[in-house]
Amino acid sequence: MDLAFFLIQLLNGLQYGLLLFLVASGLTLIFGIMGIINLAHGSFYMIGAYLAWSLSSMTGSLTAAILIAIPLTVVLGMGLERLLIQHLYKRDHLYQVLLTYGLILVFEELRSVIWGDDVHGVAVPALLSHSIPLTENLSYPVYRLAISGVCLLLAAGLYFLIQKTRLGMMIRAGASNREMVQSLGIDIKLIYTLVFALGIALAAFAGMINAPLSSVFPNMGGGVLIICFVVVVIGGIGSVKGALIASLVIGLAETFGQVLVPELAGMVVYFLMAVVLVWRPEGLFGGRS
Amino acid sequence: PSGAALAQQAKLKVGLMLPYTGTFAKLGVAITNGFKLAIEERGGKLGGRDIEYFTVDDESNPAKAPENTSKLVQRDKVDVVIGTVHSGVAMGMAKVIRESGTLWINPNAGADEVTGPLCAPNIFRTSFSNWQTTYGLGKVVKGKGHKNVVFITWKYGAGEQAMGGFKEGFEKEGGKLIKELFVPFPQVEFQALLTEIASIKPDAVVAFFAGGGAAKFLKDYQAAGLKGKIPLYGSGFLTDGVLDAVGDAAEGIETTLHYADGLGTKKDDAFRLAYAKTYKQQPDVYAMQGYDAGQLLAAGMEAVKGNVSDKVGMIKAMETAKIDSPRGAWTLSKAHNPVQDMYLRKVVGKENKVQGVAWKALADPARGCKA
Amino acid sequence: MRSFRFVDYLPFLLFAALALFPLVESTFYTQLLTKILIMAIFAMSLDLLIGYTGLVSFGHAAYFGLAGYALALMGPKYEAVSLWWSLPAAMGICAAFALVTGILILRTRGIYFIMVTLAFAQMLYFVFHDTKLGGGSDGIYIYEKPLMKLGDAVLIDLENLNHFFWLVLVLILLVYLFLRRILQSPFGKALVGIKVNEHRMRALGFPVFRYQLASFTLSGALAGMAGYLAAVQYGFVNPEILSWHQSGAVMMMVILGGMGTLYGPVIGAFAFVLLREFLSNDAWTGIFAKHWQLAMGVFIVLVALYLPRGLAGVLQRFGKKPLEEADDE
Amino acid sequence: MTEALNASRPPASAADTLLEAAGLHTFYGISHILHGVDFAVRTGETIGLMGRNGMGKTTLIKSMLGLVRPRQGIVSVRGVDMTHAETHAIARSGIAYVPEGRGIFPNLSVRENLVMAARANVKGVSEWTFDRVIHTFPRLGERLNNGGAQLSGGEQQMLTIGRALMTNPDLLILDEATEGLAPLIAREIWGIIKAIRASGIATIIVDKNYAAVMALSDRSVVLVKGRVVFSGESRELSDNPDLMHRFLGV
Amino acid sequence: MSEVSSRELAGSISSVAEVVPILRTSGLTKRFGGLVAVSDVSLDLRVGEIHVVIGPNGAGKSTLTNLLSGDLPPTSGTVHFEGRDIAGCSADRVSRLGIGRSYQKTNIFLPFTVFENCRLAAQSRTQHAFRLFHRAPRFRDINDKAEKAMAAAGLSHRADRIAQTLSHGEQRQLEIAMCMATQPRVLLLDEPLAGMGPHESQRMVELIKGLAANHAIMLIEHDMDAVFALAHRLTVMVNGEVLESGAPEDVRSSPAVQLAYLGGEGLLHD
Ligand SMILES: Nc1ncnc2c1ncn2[C@@H]1O[C@H](COP(=O)(O)OP(=O)(O)OP(=O)(O)O)[C@@H](O)[C@H]1O
Ligand SMILES: Nc1ncnc2c1ncn2[C@@H]1O[C@H](COP(=O)(O)OP(=O)(O)OP(=O)(O)O)[C@@H](O)[C@H]1O
Ligand SMILES: [Mg+2]
Ligand SMILES: [Mg+2]
Repeated sequence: MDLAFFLIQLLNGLQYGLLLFLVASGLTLIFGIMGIINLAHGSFYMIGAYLAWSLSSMTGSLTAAILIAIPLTVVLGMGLERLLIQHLYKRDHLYQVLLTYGLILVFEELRSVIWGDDVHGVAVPALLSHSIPLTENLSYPVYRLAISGVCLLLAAGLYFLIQKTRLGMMIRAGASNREMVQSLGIDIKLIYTLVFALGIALAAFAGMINAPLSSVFPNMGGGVLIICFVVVVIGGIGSVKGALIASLVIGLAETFGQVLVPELAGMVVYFLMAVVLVWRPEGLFGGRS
Repeated sequence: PSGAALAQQAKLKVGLMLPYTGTFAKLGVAITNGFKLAIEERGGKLGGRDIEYFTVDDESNPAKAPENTSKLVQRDKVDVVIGTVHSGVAMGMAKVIRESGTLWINPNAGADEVTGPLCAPNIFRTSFSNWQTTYGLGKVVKGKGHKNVVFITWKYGAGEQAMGGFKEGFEKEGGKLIKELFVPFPQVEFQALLTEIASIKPDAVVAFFAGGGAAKFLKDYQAAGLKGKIPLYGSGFLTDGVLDAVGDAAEGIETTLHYADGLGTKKDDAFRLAYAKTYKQQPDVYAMQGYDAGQLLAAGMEAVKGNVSDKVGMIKAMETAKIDSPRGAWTLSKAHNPVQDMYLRKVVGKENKVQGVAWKALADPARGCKA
Repeated sequence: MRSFRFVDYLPFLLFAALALFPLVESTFYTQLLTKILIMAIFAMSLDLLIGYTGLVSFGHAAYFGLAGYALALMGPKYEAVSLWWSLPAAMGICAAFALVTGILILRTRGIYFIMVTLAFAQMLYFVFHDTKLGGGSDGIYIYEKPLMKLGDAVLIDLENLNHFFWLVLVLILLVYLFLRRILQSPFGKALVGIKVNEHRMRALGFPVFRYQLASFTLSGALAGMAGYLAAVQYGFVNPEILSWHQSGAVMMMVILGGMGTLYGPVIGAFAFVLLREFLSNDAWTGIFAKHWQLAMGVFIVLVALYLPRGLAGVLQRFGKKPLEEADDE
Repeated sequence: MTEALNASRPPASAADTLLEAAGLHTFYGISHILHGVDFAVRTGETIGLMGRNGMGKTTLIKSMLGLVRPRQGIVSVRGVDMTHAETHAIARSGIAYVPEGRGIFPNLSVRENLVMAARANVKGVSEWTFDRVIHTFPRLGERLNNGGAQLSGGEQQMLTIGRALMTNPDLLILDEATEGLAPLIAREIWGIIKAIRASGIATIIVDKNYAAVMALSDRSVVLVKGRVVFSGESRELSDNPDLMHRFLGV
Repeated sequence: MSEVSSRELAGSISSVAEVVPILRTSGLTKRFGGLVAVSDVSLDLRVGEIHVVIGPNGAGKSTLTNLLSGDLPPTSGTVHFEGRDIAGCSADRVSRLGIGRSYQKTNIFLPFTVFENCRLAAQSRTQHAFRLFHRAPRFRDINDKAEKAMAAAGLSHRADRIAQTLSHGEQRQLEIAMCMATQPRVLLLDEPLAGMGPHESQRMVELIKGLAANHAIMLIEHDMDAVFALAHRLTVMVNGEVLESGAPEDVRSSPAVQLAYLGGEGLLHD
């Protein structure tokens, strides 16, 4: 492997890692910070992608589609939290697992009824549709780089929100003792509704801006679900920084895994997770208590 | 009334075991549509008997395949099973079908084994074997003057078989498969391997992907700047059903398959028209395969005049039938896989335009078939 | 005074009723029932972990599938193996695998535990999916079903669906009684204590790790029994039987049915399989059959919302006592 | 000293009732805990709530805060019916709660525990600030970046009190606030309570140190098995060893 | 096996203690990052003696308990129990050796009944653990121990209550009962009286007094009345270090202790 090749693979790995973070960001919030196990995360990712496709074919612009879709997903998230999730906070976490598993089936079927089972493509916005040549026959799509930028912004934003703002503190406090937060005069119910909706919107947003790269197809959420959990858990629950680093690590591992040990490529991520957790049972940056 | 007459009055029980939910739902629907179209064209009857359908959604889940198959075979006691899309599911079906002896027409799943080691008198296929879809491609790619080629696919049975077929065909012509690249199934992150391709600089790349993965691959190939620099070929599934999704990323790519757009034969035109009229959408290769499954069943039923209990007679008739298919006429090999022309197609706009025949009457070698 | 509790005797009533089933029903339903019972064994084994030891395994299919593959690879290809040794051997392999992986996995807790179990299962999945060891992604056939012989006489012919059904029925009863007994023993009480407050158990002097490992291993072995039977039933195994979907499905059965009750997971297995059967059968639900997932999803959501103890909670209304003490005195 | 404390407070009039509970009946499942409890705190008043273990003190407090829903009875804040209001709304009207057994957020640092609770009082005034709390509990200042779970028991207790003060309450409810505090610190807490009292903030004190409670409070309320058996001036109670023995077992 | 200095002997004159300490630490130290929570602590516990440890909040008392009980491994130093070094042993090992503890922050099985809580505790002492096929409630010996522990802590009337539904003070009593049910020879009690009313405290003081006869007890308490009613020996910790150790009267009058801990004790007490 020569140096240029190695560097490009490094870039690939980092870029893929950022993409993973993008997809996992919503889960970081809902699962990592609020402590709700949301198996339907992938479904919201899929919904985002389908919204991006159907709205951009209506409006002719991905940007417009995203601007319309985000409020829609926020409303969807709020509705779900108020209607369903809210009733489970006091119960065993596993009922969240059950409920969100049910939601996967519901959303998948609704998707089929509303949008059908076809594979669709979404055009990259013209502004970002060119590539930067790297070697004589390889170039790098600008859109991918742009997404990486968005990911970094998101990561910084999330980190700031969770670690530095009072809202972030309230959310984290709510995950450990809701009653106490309420007794301090904080409407944790409302906050949780909003933050859950934000998490959903993030998942959907990931689906939207990823749609031009990944295409839009049935069950696309199922594939990302597990990897998102892996990211959040390897990083350490509750840590945005951990999630970011974990996604980069996984991105690199997968990239180099495919190139260096192609026979074992499928296993690499899980092997990595097993090693990390056996070595550090609380994830890379997890566990303050 | 005699037993045969009684049998004549009863409906023919047809079991459809296809994916109706999940990734392959659309394929399942297309096959069902095609199949039913073939029956409708015969007045809704086969060999004088009405049809009663039994459907099972196999969810493309191989783990449930034996159970789902036995639903049709044992619960519903169907006379014939039509299915399925996913090769792994087909493997599970084969197990049950071979034990029960029920007639099975496979309208898609290309696992070589089905008409190889697992072949049986009651097992038929109207689609292709994975080997078939790429074997002829070897000659094509060599014919274009490419000597050193890279093959890329998912690491799973179908991918490996398609690669095997290509390798055999290509190396027979004197080409060299210099690298086999595998992406874990069903992952769709190709960037690392595209980079590797760029650094290997082969004369050409051959790919075997389908559905959402194919769409993503084509787009990534273009975005990485490889398109136009290193020619891309593939089995037809690479560009089937995804052209809407990929924009111009597939433009000009050549593939081989047993079907194509713009064949222009009378039969094909008629089929397309009828299908479009009935279902308000264009047929695809899957619909065509379903349609042929109907035709093959019809051939058998007519030969025995609806008396399915004459299994031997029916199988005989089906084995020797010459199917007038939209893809062009085909017959069955000894292992009950179509002996068919493989077309060379090229993506032009939103169509897989036929360029010619890559291989005339290609027969699967049916390795391991002892029947 | 010992009051009559419906729930106590229900399993035995059911057992009797089920034993007669093959005599009145067609082969398919016998087969379906067999499959449900096998899943029920699988689910019970998981309940030992989730419901009683507080270890939520999201990779339990690993042990289920491993036993299937063990059977497929154990015997000569075209000769029947003896059930007498192959079943214990398969379970033994699973137990050993659970023991070894358990030592590593049990370092973690909570959600991390969930994910490491998943990781180990996925690694096993890819071993079978990506290598030719067990036929790769296409799977592998078991051409001859195992034989259960005593001397030269065939005791149970597993090719006979009814015999197989009865075998499974007896096994599930044994597993149920076995687990029930264990859970009422001091060992079982300690497991529940660990589930509730691991830290305190340790301070009280319980070697928590050993208890957990014992439970994990036992659970793995029982999952192996189920996996072995599943492989026998259809004579076919492929990597999907140890995929996370399978792990997820059995977990849903446990939660849906009601954790920590043993019979809850059995109910869950019945509900999960039968409901899907019913909803997706167009003979019953007509054009809605195509959208069975929707109805199934809504059902699951409703159970999660309104039945705080799963389906078993409905039954428990008949037996007056709450979860924790339901099984003693 | 006790004399002086009591003498300095004129009896408050019924009009400025801050928090009032009337005829509360509270159940946990089928067990009937509170049997028609009447209870009121006036602006600026300090009340000692006493009773042996398990008599319903905490339950009464929780019932008034909406953390447990009474089955019967009315809770009002400043004359406004809040029986069915949400806990946070009740708290917002100027009530801060230091629960028994603490209730710090273990996953937040000391600083965050304090900062997240900061709020001005109903009039928009912030008398208690982060700095003032740290000044009051210097020990916390040394541990600002510790996680809540990494504090000693007493430090956790200080943190909970400090956090309650950060909300600038008009009524501070202290349920066993001195539990686990070293005598020196406990004395400081009593001192703070005295200061709080002097600044016009009303307090409800539940504590096992009956002597201190009675010395510091204007009125005492004693619960026995969910019923108010005594309600009146603290001195009345402390001067009557017989009552003390009957109700409190001392 | 261990030399007993004359000073130590002198210190325990007031007690009925055996001469040989059952548990002794030397140079015990625990660091959390930069913070030295317990610093070079050497003390011993004798059967028949109540050794009270007091000190300001955050002095390291609970951490010391955690080191002795195996909840935390020490950074350095030794803990000798009956002559063998148990520093760094796991908590369950230590417990089985006969060192029982209660927690400052209530640590019980909330969804179980009071009886079941105590039964589990008693069970930990038996050899029945892996006898899988016997119903747990049939073990008489265990039940008896559990009953006794409940009675001692004054909780018998609550035997069938779910622990979660107990009041705070009752939960504190249960905490002690569970510790007792494991029948330890060394008792490490971390603020057992916290949360108990005067009445209940009184009973607990009697209980602890009674236990002293055949147990070695380390007691951490902030309730000075109880401390001086119980202590045979008093150790004052400040900032992780032992400030003073000796007979209660001597320690009480030490100016350093007055300043660091007691202050003008009793100001509000009377
Ligand atoms: N969650 C609950 N469920 C059922 N019963 C409860 C619950 N919480 C408390 N109880 C019971 O209610 C009664 C009153 O409890 P409460 O906590 O109000 O007492 P308390 O006066 O605060 O006692 P303490 O001084 O011990 O804190 C007790 O008998 C207790 O057992
Ligand atoms: N896990 C930890 N990480 C960091 N610091 C800790 C940890 N646990 C305790 N500390 C610190 O160590 C010091 C000693 O704590 P410890 O709990 O032993 O005090 P204590 O003497 O029991 O006090 P109290 O009387 O208040 O219970 C405290 O300052 C505390 O903040
Ligand atoms: Mg209380
Ligand atoms: Mg302490």
